[in-house]
Amino acid sequence: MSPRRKTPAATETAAAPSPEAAHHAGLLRQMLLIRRFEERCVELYSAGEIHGFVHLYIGEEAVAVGVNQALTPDDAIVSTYREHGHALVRGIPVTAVMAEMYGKTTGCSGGRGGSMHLFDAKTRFYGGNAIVGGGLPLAVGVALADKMRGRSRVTACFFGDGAVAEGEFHECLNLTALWQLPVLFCCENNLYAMGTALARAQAQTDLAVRAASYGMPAWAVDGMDVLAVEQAARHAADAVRGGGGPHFLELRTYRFRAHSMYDPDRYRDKTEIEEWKRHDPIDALAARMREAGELTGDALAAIDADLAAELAVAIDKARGDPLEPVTDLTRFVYSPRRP
Amino acid sequence: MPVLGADMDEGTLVEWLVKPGDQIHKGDVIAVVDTAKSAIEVESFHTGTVAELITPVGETVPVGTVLATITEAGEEAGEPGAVKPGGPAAVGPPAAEGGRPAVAVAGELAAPAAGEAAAVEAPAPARARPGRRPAPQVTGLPAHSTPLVRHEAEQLGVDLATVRGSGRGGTITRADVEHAAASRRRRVTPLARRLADELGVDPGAVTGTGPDGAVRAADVRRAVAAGAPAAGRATARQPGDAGRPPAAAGAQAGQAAQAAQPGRSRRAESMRQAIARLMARSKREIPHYYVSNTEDMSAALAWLRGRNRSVEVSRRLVPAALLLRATALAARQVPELNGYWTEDHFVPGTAVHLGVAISLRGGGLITPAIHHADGLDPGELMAKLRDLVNRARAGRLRSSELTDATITVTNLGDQGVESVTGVIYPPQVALVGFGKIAERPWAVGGLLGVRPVVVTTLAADHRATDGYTGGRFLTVVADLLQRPEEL
Amino acid sequence: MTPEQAYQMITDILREIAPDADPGTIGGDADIRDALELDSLDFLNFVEELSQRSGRRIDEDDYPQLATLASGAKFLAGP
Amino acid sequence: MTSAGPGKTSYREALRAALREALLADDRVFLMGEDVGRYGGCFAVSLGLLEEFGPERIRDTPLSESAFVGAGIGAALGGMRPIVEIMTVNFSLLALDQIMNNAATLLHMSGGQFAVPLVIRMTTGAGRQVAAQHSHSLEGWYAHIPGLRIVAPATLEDARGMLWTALEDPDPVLIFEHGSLYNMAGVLPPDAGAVDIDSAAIRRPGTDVSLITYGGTLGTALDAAEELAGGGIEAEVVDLRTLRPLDDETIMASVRRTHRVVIVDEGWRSGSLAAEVSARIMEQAFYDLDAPVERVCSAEVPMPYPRHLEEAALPRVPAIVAAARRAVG
Repeated sequence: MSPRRKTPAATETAAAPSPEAAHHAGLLRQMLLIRRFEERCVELYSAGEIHGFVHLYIGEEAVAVGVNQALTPDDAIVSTYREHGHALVRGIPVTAVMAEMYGKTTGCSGGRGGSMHLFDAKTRFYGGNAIVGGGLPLAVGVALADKMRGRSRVTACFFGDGAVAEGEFHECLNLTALWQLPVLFCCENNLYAMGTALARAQAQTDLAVRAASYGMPAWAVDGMDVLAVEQAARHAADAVRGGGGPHFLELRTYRFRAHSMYDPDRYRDKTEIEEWKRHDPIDALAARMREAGELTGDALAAIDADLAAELAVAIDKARGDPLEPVTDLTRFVYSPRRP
Repeated sequence: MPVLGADMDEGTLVEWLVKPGDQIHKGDVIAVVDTAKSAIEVESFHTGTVAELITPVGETVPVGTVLATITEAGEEAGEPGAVKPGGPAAVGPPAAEGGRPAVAVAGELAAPAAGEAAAVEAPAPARARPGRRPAPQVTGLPAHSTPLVRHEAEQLGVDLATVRGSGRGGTITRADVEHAAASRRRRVTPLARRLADELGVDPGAVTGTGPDGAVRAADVRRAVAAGAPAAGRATARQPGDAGRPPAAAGAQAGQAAQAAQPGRSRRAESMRQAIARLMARSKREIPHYYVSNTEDMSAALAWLRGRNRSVEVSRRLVPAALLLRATALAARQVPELNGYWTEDHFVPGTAVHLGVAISLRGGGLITPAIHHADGLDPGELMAKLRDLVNRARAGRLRSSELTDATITVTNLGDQGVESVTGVIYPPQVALVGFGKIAERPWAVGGLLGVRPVVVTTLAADHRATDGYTGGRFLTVVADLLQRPEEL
Repeated sequence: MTPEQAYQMITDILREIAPDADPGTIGGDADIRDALELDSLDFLNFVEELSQRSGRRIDEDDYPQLATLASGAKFLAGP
Repeated sequence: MTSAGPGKTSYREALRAALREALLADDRVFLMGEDVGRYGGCFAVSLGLLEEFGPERIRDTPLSESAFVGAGIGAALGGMRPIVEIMTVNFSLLALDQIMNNAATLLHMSGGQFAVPLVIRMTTGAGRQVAAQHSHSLEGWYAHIPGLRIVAPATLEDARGMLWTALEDPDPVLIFEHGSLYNMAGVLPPDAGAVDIDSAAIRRPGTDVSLITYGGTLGTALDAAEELAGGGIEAEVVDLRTLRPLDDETIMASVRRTHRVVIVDEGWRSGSLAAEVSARIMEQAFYDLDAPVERVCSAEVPMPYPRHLEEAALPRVPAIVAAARRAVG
């Protein structure tokens, strides 16, 4: 089996799976890819192989995977600094994302960005953005260009609950609604802006209500349920694509790990984390698939083994890949070619 | 010990020309010191009475060392130590240190003994405002100084915190303070410094007209135009003067009179290198062109013989005097060849300062200038020439003489060569060469006769002039030599 | 003045004028100017000094007689 | 519509002509900003363009500097050639995040994948008694940022010609229009068009001192040069035009001619563009200096409202003349 395959058709044990089963297996595999990728990142970070700020998405995988189901290759993504999941499901090769973690020229940003700044022009992935709320105006603009050129595309804009407190959030929701731009706002509400609980920062904690006040359809979704996310995203994206103006999804989720590597995580109650872990999106989907007979025997272990092999290859390659020569330091401060 | 070149960090006292009790005036030559390059006369920049000679003959001391003390006119001999720092007591302590000679500097005599250490204050707190702590010293070592030195520093407006002590244990000596004051007072703009370098002027000898006496480019040009000697004498070199005329580097030279002196070969070596640099620069930067002529010298020599017959030996002329005279007049008549090429254009000299290439016994070359040569008759020119040659060979040239020639003559005829095609001294634009005066067959009025002739050559900077101008110059020289009585 | 005294006077003066060369090492018939590398000014100094010490008038026309040590000594010792 | 008079063109009209030309020549070009449409632009630069090009291409925005500047960046990423107008440089601070963190960084951070061909125009400078929140000259701050190109048209030709070149540039270009220039009028050649945005220009040749300036103080410097000429000092006036990257070559060539420098900059002195120019002169032309570099900058105060205090705070002819005389000595 090719380790590069995005969607496994089926496992050996599941004979002639239904389209639905195959779809579920694909979702499961994508969530596991994110999970295993980040687990390896923890390991590599601890070993001093990768550096900088690394923000983990573990626990929130259903959001990226579910929303991505609603997007076509023509659509665009504007993301945050917690964007490994978005990048991987968008189709940026694992090798390119891993190489970027290593700061190698083969990384998806040529090694310039690192964990927080994954970019990929081919998949219209307009970057991880390390300024909270900083990506929203970009998404507005990308969508504005599409609208002005009459292109039927959606720009999916991910951001966290922390961004809702930023002025840019309000400026952008207003402007997008005012100009009826094709943006799908995906608010990943994991309840904490770094260490600040939503309730400690927001007077109105129902974020969908706040978005709705700008005059766009907005609703909350269980972000731990990949199928629910997918369904909501499809509905919203179709509407956006159909000229329905911006839509807003509040995806209620939770990160199982600290804000970034080695955050002491003093602001959360351990029991709260344990409680949320009982809603692990991967476990939830796997259980549902087992119940439906879509996942049997050691199929899960087989996917894991497959992913482990794929990641091992990516890490090996990244380790051996070249670093950018220092002589290129100022390359791309300005475009190489001017008229 | 004055700084007589940027690369000079010590000098040897060769000779004292004054003794304690002598009255001296500003500008008087008081000593001769030997540097890596040449023996140089030290001029006093004070008027007063020599109080004490501190550095003995033969001693090599670092620049900035006090060589002697002078009581300035009007000062009472009995005034507090400030004016008589080098009193007899000064010689005592260093001598006690295992015979270390008295290079000791003023102020050091009062350096605190161990028991007085408590009296030593942190430097310059006096400048800090009351109630405000001075910024912590960046230099880790607290510099020690004596009350005398602190007094001097205050007088001269020197911040002791900025002075590096050269005395025992880093003690700041009076010389250090004077050195600091002198270096601070010397304000020369970057352009003026560069220009002075190009024109071979000592910026330290130029009167500055900028704010606080800063020397600016115009001052340097003015000094060159005025024939720098005046400026050179007006302000004697001071310790800490970092200006070094590079043309002089090529010219400053050793002297035969002190052949036995240690360091001579080193000096010959560095002079060789200076000449090498200058000549290489000339050939690198200056597109030379050459023209030459052969002149009948019979009229000139006949005139010379007649004149010499009637005067005592000391007033006789050698043919070179006539050749120099003719050159000086030609330089006045063809001013395009008399001056400097600097900053991509020609700056004419306002006077003719005739450089004369003088070869030194034991090797080397020096090209001091005869100032205002066009204004001197052959007798005066001859006297100047003899004086210059004698002093050059004795190592007694003054810096201004080494730096401001506007055109140079080389006369290798004395060595018996037929002709010489020379290398121009930058930033000058012309060099005139004379070969030996020799009898040659010469056609006159259709008949062949034997005449004394000389080959005159001109090497000139093609950036400044063309061959036509060079030809004109040699024609003027030729005409002048045919009418010696008018010279 | 004896020729010996004259010889001594000439070599003394030459030593002062050209201290790095020893006139004692040159032959009596060698050309002084060439051997000691004297230029015209050196030679003038030489003549001047010689004239002063010997109390003799020396004209330019006499210069050829000062070309060598031997001829010089003879010239000075002469009438 | 205001007109500068027969045969004459105002700076404002030159800017408008440039906008019009760009909108006609390239359908990817559009203008957005506060009151650029219905109102006609805060300084009437875009007056009449809404009627000609419609609300899609002359877009009035809400008072959301960060959103619409960022939208300009996004639209540039999406293939458009947006011109974003910010009313004044003081307001641009509300969009500083987008300009600094996105426009200036995306190309480098993405390893060359995402260029931002965006043009931002804004008014800068004092002189109109609009006090401490509408009068500052902060272009020097922007000139600090690698990834941006900063230009300051000080003449009619540059007002007419810099925009098109800026639009053709693949990277973000910020155009700073000095508020006191909008009414400046003169004869603009009918064939006036695109000009380079790389080089400084000698606006008046001279031999004794270089007055280096840009934007709103170019005229002041020229007036000072005129006065200096009356006193026998020939000042050369250098218009920087492009504040980033600086045209070192032209600056140094002028310094090598005159050996004395007065930098006139309406920004505050400390950490200013004038400081940068001065430092470069020290680095590259130190041995050509015959006097310390002089700077004439704005007083280090928030711009006061009353005329006399505003005048006192700004670089004016007497201060420039005095500095030049000090330098020449």
